[in-house]
Amino acid sequence: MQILTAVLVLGILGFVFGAVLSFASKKFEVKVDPKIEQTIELLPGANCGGCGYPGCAGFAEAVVNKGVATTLCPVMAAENRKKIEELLGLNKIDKPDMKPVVKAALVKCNGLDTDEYKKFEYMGVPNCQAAVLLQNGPWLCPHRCMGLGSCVAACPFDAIKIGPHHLPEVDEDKCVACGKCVLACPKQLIEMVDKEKTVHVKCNSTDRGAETRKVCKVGCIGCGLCVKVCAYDAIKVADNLARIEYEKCVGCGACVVKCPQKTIIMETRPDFKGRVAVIDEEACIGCTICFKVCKFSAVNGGTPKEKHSIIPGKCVGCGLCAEKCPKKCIKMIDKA
Amino acid sequence: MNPIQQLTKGFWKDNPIFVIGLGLCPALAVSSSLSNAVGMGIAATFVLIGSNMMISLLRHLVPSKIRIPVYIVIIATFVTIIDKMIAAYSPALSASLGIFIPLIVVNCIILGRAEAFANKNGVFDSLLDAIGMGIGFTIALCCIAFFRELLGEGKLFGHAMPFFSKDPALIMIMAPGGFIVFGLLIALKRLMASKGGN
Amino acid sequence: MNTTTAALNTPAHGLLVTSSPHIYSGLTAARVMWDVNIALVPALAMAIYNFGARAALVVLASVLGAVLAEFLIQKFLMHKPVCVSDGSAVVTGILLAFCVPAALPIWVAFVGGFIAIALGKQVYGGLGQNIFNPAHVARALLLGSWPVYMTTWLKPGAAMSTGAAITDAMTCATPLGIIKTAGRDAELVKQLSESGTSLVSYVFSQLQIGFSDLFWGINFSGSLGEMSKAALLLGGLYLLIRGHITWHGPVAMCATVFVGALIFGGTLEYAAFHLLTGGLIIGAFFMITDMVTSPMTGCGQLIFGFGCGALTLLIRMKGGYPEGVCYSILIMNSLVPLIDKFTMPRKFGQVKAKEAQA
Amino acid sequence: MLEPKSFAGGLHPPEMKLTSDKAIKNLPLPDRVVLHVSQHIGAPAKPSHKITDKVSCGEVVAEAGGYVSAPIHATISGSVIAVGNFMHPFGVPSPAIVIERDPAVAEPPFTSENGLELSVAEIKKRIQDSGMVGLGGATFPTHVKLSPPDTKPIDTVILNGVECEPALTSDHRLMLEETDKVINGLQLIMKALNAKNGIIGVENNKPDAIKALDDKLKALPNITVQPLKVKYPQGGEKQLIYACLGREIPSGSLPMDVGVVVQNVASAAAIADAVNMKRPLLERIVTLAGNCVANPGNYRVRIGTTVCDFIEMTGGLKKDVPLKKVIMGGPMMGFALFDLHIPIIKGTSGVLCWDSEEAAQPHETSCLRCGSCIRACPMGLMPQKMKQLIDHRKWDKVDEIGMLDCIECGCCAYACPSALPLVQSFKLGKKNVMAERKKAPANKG
Amino acid sequence: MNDMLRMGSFLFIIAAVAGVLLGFTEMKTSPRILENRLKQLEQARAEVLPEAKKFNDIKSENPNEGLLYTAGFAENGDLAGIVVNVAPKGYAGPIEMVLGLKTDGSIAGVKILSQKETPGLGTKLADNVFLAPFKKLLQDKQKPVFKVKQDGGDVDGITAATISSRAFCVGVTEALGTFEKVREQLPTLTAPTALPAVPQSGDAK
Amino acid sequence: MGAELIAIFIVAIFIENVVLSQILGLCPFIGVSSKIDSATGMGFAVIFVLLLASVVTWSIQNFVLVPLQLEYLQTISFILIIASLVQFVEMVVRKTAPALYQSLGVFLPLITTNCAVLGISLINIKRGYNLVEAVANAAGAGIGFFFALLIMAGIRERLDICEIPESMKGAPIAFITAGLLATAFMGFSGLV
Repeated sequence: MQILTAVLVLGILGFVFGAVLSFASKKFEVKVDPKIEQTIELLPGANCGGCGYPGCAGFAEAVVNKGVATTLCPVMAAENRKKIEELLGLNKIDKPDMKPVVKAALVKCNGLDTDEYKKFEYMGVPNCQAAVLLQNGPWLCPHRCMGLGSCVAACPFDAIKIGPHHLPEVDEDKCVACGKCVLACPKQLIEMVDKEKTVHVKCNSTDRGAETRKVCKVGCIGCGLCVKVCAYDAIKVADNLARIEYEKCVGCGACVVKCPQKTIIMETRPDFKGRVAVIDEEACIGCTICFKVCKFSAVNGGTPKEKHSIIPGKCVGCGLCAEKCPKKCIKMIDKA
Repeated sequence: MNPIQQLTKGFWKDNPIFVIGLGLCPALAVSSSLSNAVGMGIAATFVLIGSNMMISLLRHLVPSKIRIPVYIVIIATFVTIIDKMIAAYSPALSASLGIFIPLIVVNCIILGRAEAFANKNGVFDSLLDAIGMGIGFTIALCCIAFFRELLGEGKLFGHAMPFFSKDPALIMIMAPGGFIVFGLLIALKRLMASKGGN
Repeated sequence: MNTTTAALNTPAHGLLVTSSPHIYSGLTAARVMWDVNIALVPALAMAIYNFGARAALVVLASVLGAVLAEFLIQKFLMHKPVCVSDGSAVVTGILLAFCVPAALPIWVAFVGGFIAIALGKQVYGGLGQNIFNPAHVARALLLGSWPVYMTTWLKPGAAMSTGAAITDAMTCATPLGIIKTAGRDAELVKQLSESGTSLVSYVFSQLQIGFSDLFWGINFSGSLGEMSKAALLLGGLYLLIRGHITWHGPVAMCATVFVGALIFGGTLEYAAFHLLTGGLIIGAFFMITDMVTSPMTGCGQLIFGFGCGALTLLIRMKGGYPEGVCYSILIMNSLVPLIDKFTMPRKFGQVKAKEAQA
Repeated sequence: MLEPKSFAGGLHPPEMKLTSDKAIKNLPLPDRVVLHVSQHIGAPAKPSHKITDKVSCGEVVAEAGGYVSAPIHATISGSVIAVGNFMHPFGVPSPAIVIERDPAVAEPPFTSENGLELSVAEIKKRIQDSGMVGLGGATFPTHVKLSPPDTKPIDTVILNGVECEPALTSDHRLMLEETDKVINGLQLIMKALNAKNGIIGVENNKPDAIKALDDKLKALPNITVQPLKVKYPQGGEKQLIYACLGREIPSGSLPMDVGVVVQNVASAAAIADAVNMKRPLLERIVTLAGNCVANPGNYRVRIGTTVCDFIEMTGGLKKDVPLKKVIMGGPMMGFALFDLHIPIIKGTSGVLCWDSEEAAQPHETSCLRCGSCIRACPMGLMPQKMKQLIDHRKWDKVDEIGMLDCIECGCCAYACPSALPLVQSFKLGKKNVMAERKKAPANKG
Repeated sequence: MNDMLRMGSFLFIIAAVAGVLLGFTEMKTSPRILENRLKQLEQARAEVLPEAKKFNDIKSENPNEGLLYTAGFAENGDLAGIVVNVAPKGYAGPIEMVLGLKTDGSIAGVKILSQKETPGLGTKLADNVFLAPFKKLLQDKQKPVFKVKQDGGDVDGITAATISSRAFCVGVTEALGTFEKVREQLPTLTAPTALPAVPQSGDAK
Repeated sequence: MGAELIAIFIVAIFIENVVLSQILGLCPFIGVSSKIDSATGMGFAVIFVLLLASVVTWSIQNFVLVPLQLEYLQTISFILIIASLVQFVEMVVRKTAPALYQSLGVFLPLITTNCAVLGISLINIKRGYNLVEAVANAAGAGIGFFFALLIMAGIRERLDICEIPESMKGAPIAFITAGLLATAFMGFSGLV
């Protein structure tokens, strides 16, 4: 008997509340697209703003409602991206070229930390922007990295640290190219570059060579030697500054060797001394292709069937011949 | 995630109290002695296991609009059962835990696990999760209670400890002591985590 | 470019470049803190006069605890430069010692000093960051932890050495303690009102003292540094003259207690009694003027002082504790962020702008 | 004489006015001047000469770059020896024209006439042509200030003779020695603006200047001298207007919104020359002071003279006192130089050469929340809170509590017992707040 | 509407199942809980009035007032004394205590049931630190004055917990007052034949 | 009668402050106390729910459970009522005041698990309050909660721009502050 009353009382309570709630849920319904909620769950939730929208929730809304590409989010794991696209029915649409390019931040300054290149010892708010406000910063070069770590503070992924010479160092494994550091840098020294690319111009000075030379040992003077040595036409000098067109650059390192200021560096190999082509004479059939492609007249020959050889003094190590050789008998060898 | 990880994640790494920050009220209110902490831990674990499994079983049946009331009814049932059991078999514990036994109903851990885990996972996983979280809850409670009882009463499980029992700092068994010990413990946990991480 | 103009761009090394302004008032945080220490010396002298070497020992233990905590935490936990020399830990240590009884076991004083800095200050990141007055945080925690020690009052002159046990003969009640117990005893109140003696004169007769004793801080018992109002006022005056504190807080707090006691107690005698007993003066001049834990504007400090005074009186007259200064200041400390928020100074040109919009 | 008036907040730093009894000395012409194209607020001027061009003193070498801009004149006769980037006093290499003096070419003479008889348009044109900018330091082109929109009639012109910056005395000497010119300049400005009243605000620590002006002004009932309390920053535009007239400029507005135009006394004197003699802005009075200087004093010097030449011409530095800090402007708002090969520009009111004792920099410690900064702030702001918000990059919140109202006067930092770099923080804060404000509408859209 | 019914009935079912479970639990546990409570009560009574073996609740004629006192009877059916519940106002709320009084009005025993005094101070009321001297006082002195020594009585108060100590004395005095009031009717009481009923709600106000 | 009600009310606000002394409702106390605005919203929501809940639970207890001898269903029926009530309120707020809903975010549904609401309802019954007393107690508790939340929010807004040690940021410092606040509130003990 007692159990029966319990069952009845609880049951009636339950029924009433269930009914009232379902009534209320109709009456006071606010439409929230379930897709948005699901998308939010799949997003990383770092709220880094790398996508350009206010936080992950804002991005989710944009993705669902405005059809914004999910690739805008630089952080998201590939499987989650797939899930979102599935959720929104996007995977049916053909997007063959949407392979996300994995980029990382690059700091375009390699300035040295010697008194010679300093205006004064900076004391004050430890913030690059603030330093710029005080006599345009403590460095003589007006383009020099302040080295006070505003980019470090801005990075939500702990991917930047200040290294030697007060220059920031980017940990490419951690960097997701969200772009916060780009905005934080008052000198606009940071650029997003493909992680695979290893050859960079570490300078952003547009001053004339003579002026740059006075304030920096390793600044780009716009001499154009790199342009001449590049077999791939991947470097341009404008406003006294060499700039690499990364889509053309193959990372041969010819410019690195040639650069008189050591402004251009090969990231992975600081001790890079350059390469030279060596022809395996036994395999060479004398097809003259290497002779024809070489832009530096560094290949002996030209007569068909005659075995080729490389003139070491002229070869810049661009590797064009090695790439084109049909017999694959040209090897690129590091100089000592 | 293998079953062992599923079970042990709640012990320390994802400890419901120190890391996730759920179920704080009982953590502070009944942690003034170790025996209370253990009693509360067992009660909560029982409810957690029961409700997690039940909700996991029913997860496909419950209409989402009334899922919260349904969860609560299920949880409340288990809570009432354990409440009555404790009252019947351990009246002293029942007296010292007071209204915090019925308040297990609203312990965020239980509802939180129901909503975040049992709602989405199978029965076995939910069971493991419940046991892990329950043990984690008990561990956290005992950690807090250890310091509070030792410093506040100079005792452990009611047994006087030499040195500490002479002039215990009474504030530790009162509300402020609970807050302070808890705050310092989370900070300590974080310090350890960051040291470990590096 | 010829050489003459090129010379114009050659830097001259070694010049100091900083942001404006280039001159400073010369006031430093350390100087403020050491000035507070100086201001506390008269009260310290009175404490030693009353309780002998024991007073010095308690102060020393508390200061030692505070300084040690500051040093250890800054050095080993925060890995920050150690700034014990700025004197702020010393101030906290002395202030804590000033609101505990002289008979407090030395180790309790040491622990108090330690937790004052550790829990009251360093958890928040050190100087300038804390919400609550560290000395009062420690006092409240000590009172909660060791209430017996914290309410065993040594009779002045009953010199007590380090290890000696306290006997009943060496202790006595404080004026506030007596008035609290007397006020709770319905029978006694009835007797007194029948015989026409006021509560205050009952207290005075019990302790055989008068107002002048209260003012000079002799012949009765209380916390170490709270006894001599004269010495505290001297120190307060010094701080006022040095410009380290403003009149707002102290005046508001004292006035609130005085006027409140006058209204609710009815007599001038009662009001004066509340003004001159307990930790009111030290609280008003040294605790609520603590820059870190009080509102920043004059208006805010008036509100703050009023709140401290009102709560002090409430606890003294209605609450469970005989003395309410410590708790009232802690409670008001917690309200400081809100007070600050609502007493923002008026921006120059602010009102006009609103009018213009309207 | 009127009662001294003032404003709320502010403070009283040591006056350090050791050169107030040093009469203005005319310096010889420099051998070389460096004329930066941006010596004023607004668009930089455009250089109109090439290397080797001959120029004569007073000739325009750079045309105004727009309406809010001012032309640059050659301040010596000679030839252009360089056009390119030279270090600007702000620390940025920026375009400048360098002229080397040709001793053979004499200064062209300037004839004088009574400017008050000219038409308003002519007065304004002459001022504009003279390259006149506010000489108090803000360097806002004067002709823009003198052409308010018709909807904003100006009733009062205030001449700023406060010179509240410690150590500077150039305006003080100018008022004493060229009283007539100052008053004449004020009359010209009033005529240009059709303003009825003129007030010359002078701080009470210059009784001789007040008396000199008062004596001359007896005949001019619509112009008065207003003695002001000695308090920094009494010379701030908003503070000065409030003190003189009791008018409060609404946050974000300009003096013209309350019917007032403020000009510096030095500008007024230069305006008199520009209108009466058609003489462009060639020189200014600069106070040279500091322990390291051999002959501190007030000097009339050609604009474009480098600081080292300037110091050399006055007699150089003391040999036995090592130079630690060089400040262009006053100690409160001036900026420190890292290099002396930098030219004096139109807004340079003083050069201070300090030894290490004068330049002593207190060590930064934690904020005590003492409220000194709040009491000192003449704008009624909360510097302490603003600093915290800036440190935590909360630009929206710092905007809310009035970041852009900060006038960077430095009172807060002067008063701060913890030596926090408040002013630098606020410069940073203002920059970011303005950037955020620009961004904000874009986000909404 | 359909939805409403569906949800309502779902909750109905869940709640009904819960009801069954709970009803079942209640059935199983309630006798034991009752027993526990009885035991507790008896224990308390036995502790404060050791001579009595049977008890009889005496209620006021005014139904609003509830329990007045409990009469205790020895094995042989003679009145052994009475048990009085009092709840004087302590430092932080009522101190619930139970006193056993012998037929001559002397105190047979005291027990603190519940209290909210400051831990470590007022809570010492329930400790031997306080109760032992108190019991000694009861043995040593014929007619002790139940006031704290500070107030001129005979009871050793707890240091720094005067208010709690005083409240204890007030409770004792109150219990003695109750005894005086009912003294006349005591001889008329008779021992009960069955076990006394236990109040349903354990927390008597 | 009146005095007793006032006593219950005052005690509930200060002496037995629901958060600082009874340690109830900590999750929202820590969760929603980072901004004054949302703390205010949450405070009002809790006051409202507390009042409503204590009236309804009291009625259920005294008009349904006690007559039917079903006291053992107390916990389950109370929580069911409170949960439904909160969800109902949530829906209404979401519809009628979207801004408030936004600022409270996930915490509105979490009022269900605010043990203060259930705790106060249970305490009302345990102490045998009549309806008016129960309402006074609930109002006091709600205001006490609001008060504590507001103070905490003020403090945390300030701490937000302070140099808190890294390991102390967030919850740890909030708890220690709450502990010190609770210590301060001990000053109120014995007030009534």
